[in-house]
Amino acid sequence: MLKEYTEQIREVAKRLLKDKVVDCVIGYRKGTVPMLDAPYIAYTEEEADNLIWSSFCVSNLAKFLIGRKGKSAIVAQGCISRSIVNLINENQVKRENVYIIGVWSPGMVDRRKVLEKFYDKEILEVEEDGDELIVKGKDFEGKEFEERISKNEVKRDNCFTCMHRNAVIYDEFVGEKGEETGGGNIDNVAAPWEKLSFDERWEAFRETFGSCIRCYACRNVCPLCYCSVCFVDESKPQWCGKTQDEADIFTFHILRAFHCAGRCVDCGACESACPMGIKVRRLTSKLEKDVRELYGYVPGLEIGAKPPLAVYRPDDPENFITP
Amino acid sequence: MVKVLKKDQIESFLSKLKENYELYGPKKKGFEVEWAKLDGSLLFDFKNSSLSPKSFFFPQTECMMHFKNDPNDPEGMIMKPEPELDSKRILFNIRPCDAKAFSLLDKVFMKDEASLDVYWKDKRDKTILIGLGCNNPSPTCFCLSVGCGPFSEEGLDVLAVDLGDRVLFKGITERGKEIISSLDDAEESDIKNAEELKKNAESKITRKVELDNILSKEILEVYEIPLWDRIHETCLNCGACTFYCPTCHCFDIQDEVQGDYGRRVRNWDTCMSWLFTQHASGHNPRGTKKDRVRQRFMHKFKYIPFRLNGEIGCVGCGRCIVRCPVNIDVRDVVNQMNQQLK
Amino acid sequence: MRNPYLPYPVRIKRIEVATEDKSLRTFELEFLNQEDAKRFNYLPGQFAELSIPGYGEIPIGIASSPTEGDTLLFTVFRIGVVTTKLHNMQEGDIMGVRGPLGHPYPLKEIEGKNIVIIAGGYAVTTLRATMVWLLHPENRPKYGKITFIYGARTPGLLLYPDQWREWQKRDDVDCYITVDREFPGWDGLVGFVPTITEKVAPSPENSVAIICGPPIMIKFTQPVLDKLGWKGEQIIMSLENRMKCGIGICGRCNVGPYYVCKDGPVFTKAQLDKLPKEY
Amino acid sequence: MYARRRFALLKSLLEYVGIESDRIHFTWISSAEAGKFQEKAKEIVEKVRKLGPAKKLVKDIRPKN
Repeated sequence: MLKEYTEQIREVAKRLLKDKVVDCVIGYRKGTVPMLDAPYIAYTEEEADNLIWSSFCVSNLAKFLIGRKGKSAIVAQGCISRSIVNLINENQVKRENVYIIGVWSPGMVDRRKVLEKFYDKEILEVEEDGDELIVKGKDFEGKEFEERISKNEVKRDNCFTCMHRNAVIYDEFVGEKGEETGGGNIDNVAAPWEKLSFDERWEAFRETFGSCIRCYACRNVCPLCYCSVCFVDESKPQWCGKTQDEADIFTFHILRAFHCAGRCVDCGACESACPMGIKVRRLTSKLEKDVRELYGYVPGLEIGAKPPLAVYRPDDPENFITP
Repeated sequence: MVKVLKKDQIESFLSKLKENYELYGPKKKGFEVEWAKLDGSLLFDFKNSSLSPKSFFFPQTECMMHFKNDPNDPEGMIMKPEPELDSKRILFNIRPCDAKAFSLLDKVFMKDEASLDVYWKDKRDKTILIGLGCNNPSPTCFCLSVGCGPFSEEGLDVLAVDLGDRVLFKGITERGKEIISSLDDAEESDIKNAEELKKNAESKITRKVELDNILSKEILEVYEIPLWDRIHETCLNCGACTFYCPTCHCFDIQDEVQGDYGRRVRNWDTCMSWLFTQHASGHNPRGTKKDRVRQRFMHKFKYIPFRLNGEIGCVGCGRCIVRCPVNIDVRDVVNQMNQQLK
Repeated sequence: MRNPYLPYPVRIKRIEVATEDKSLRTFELEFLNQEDAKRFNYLPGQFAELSIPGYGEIPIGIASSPTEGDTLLFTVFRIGVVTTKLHNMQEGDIMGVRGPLGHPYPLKEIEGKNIVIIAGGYAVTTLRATMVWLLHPENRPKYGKITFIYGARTPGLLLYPDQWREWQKRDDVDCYITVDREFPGWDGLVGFVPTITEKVAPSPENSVAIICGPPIMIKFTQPVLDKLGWKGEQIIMSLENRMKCGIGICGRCNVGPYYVCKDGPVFTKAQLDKLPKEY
Repeated sequence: MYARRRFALLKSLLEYVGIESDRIHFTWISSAEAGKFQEKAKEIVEKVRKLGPAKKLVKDIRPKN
């Protein structure tokens, strides 16, 4: 846990609740399982003591603003604040109904990468210590172990290439602003399949999404997915079959990603939520790159910005057109 | 009947069984464990499989019947049954909690003659379950609190115990005993050893859930506790918990056509989805997230026990705890339910 | 071992537009195989899954009474994918029927009692079946007074007019047919079902009521019956929920621990009072 | 929403996952250009024919044997 941040978030939350500035504070709490810190909504000062800030805050809290009545405070690092900007621009959330507690993200840890590292052991506890994680547990013979690993080794992919670690809008910022970028170059990794041959790309796509069990955690965790009826749930007409057939699964993923084009802020919540560990961002980050390169647009940075698919310029690239 | 087999003889034991059965067992894939066809060796050091083996009996997508999509054909538009499973199977090293789950599901899928799910029955009849006692339960395991245990025998044909260099096999059903009949009898010390391992394993399961109030109170009392107003708040209403759960069994039925071929398939469904209960009129009896989250816990911990003489609809495998993207921990939910009913 | 999911093939023998607005049609179905007709043993109050290959299934109450012969009658409102397809089908077309499903009204248990039937809108289907069954010469002597109260919004939306006109002529049934408001050419009762029920004031003495209708009708009829001294055990209702399997497995139609398809659809008011209102 | 940017992105996405983007065509034709419409339709049919039957994202539910 990033202790000082945690303390300050609690302090701010208590003040806001006490002064009745907001009805609730949407933040994170400690998980009941190592590395599974989870969304939490505090309504009272006592409950505010459950709020934390850690390297395992991977869910997108902006989701919980959709449809919420009254005024809420929300803990927001860069990507969450950008999601809020999106929701404001898409008329899902009113700016005056949100009190944004801005915070800096250290870059979140990919729990699966840690589990992978200790694949033959049972992890019982994970502590944070600066740039390191202290992983404790036991092996199958019951022998205990304790090991330090660098957080950098197990950071989520999207946090490596993040360009906005500090909240982009906020009513109050907690702690010092930190390093703005994750250090990685998004263009090197955004669309890894571009390097592959045509057939290899299809194989990579199949390999990546083939294990989907259609639980829709990726969709349901995503603050962009607020349609009252998702296309995949429509029955008149039914756009997409309900089976485990590859074509049904892939249609869902291609279309869902496409619906996020020009809107996705690459928060990585979809990947973190996927119980099967599917690299869901393979599609969204490609679209994000295209939107950036073709139309010079980066979503979630400016309230009032016109969404890139709702406008055009006469000089837009036209090579997709059959002449 | 208690038998024993040296681990270095497992391969030949398996190859003999292969003549009459398809053999399946857990297999490592990174830190995850999945079910796969056995290639000669057996995995003993593993946590439970990531997904439960329920798809052996209840595949996520299953064709139920088919028809000729041609109204002019005299046999057209009439549903025809699918062929039955054409093999016999053995699942090796299934965890006792999963076997217990299937024994529970037998009471759902084979309630009575009018509700006899032939698809489930066919595969259950043709599949032998050889369980592996859990010497090292996971920290998320709470089977002991829900009428199960690391060495539970319910639903198994044979219970195996990993003794280190040898494996003990306890025959439970007749067909299970037949499978192991050719093996050597276990020695007294082997049996004692297994007893010790069982006690040891049970002592390692420290997390408990309390259910007494939930079971004893009226349905509406449990239905109306204040907990439901909070617990759903952060739920995403995805289906991860239900798809990973070995006792969740809800499904949807869909028709599909392609040219003159048509079929009726069933797919796993989830009570977490608003669509699940949505009437064509637009009315939805479980229209809110609160209703749906409550349904899942009520079903497992109140409705199933109500119907099945107190038997709990959860086997304590802990899969939902580690797969829930927002860490809704069933142990906490149940304990809070019980607490609020004091 | 019979596969309970496999529908019996049937032929649409007759289709009749059932209401003026054409939103309901009545389908008479005949079994392709005589053995299936024999196996399909049902009583009023039960339902069946109408199965249209390529489109799916829809649970519909059986509107015919077994006393009417081997064909089955269903009156279907056009609303979803399957019912829309069904409305576009022709006489002679082949489809499927799966059932009978659920429990019937407890006709045996209520012998010797006065029966009050209260119906609203197109929920009257299984009550039509019940009336036909009760009025059959073999059954009629087993019951006391029979009261039939049925209302719809307009005269054109009243189902089965030929039937209830017959019943009106009989002296062993008290038949009250009503529409919500005055209509040119309508000389029958005018008023909502609860109002008419209040006027008729059926006595709870040695009686049971069977009620089917839209939630709003049930909501306002309830206090009328309460005032007259009716007890929950005397009031029998039939629920509808979304269904797929129809045999208590697929998990969506439950009201508390009971599956509407398997344990219902018939429940007493007393039973429902102890259950969540998830219907 | 404008079609042009959507099509550009969709074609790029399909190409990226290994689906022939030539199965989707986009062109400007005015309501007065009947001749162009006919010409484009022929051209596109020819292009798609050359690709052969689609094998990806195609659901085949018929029994395999």
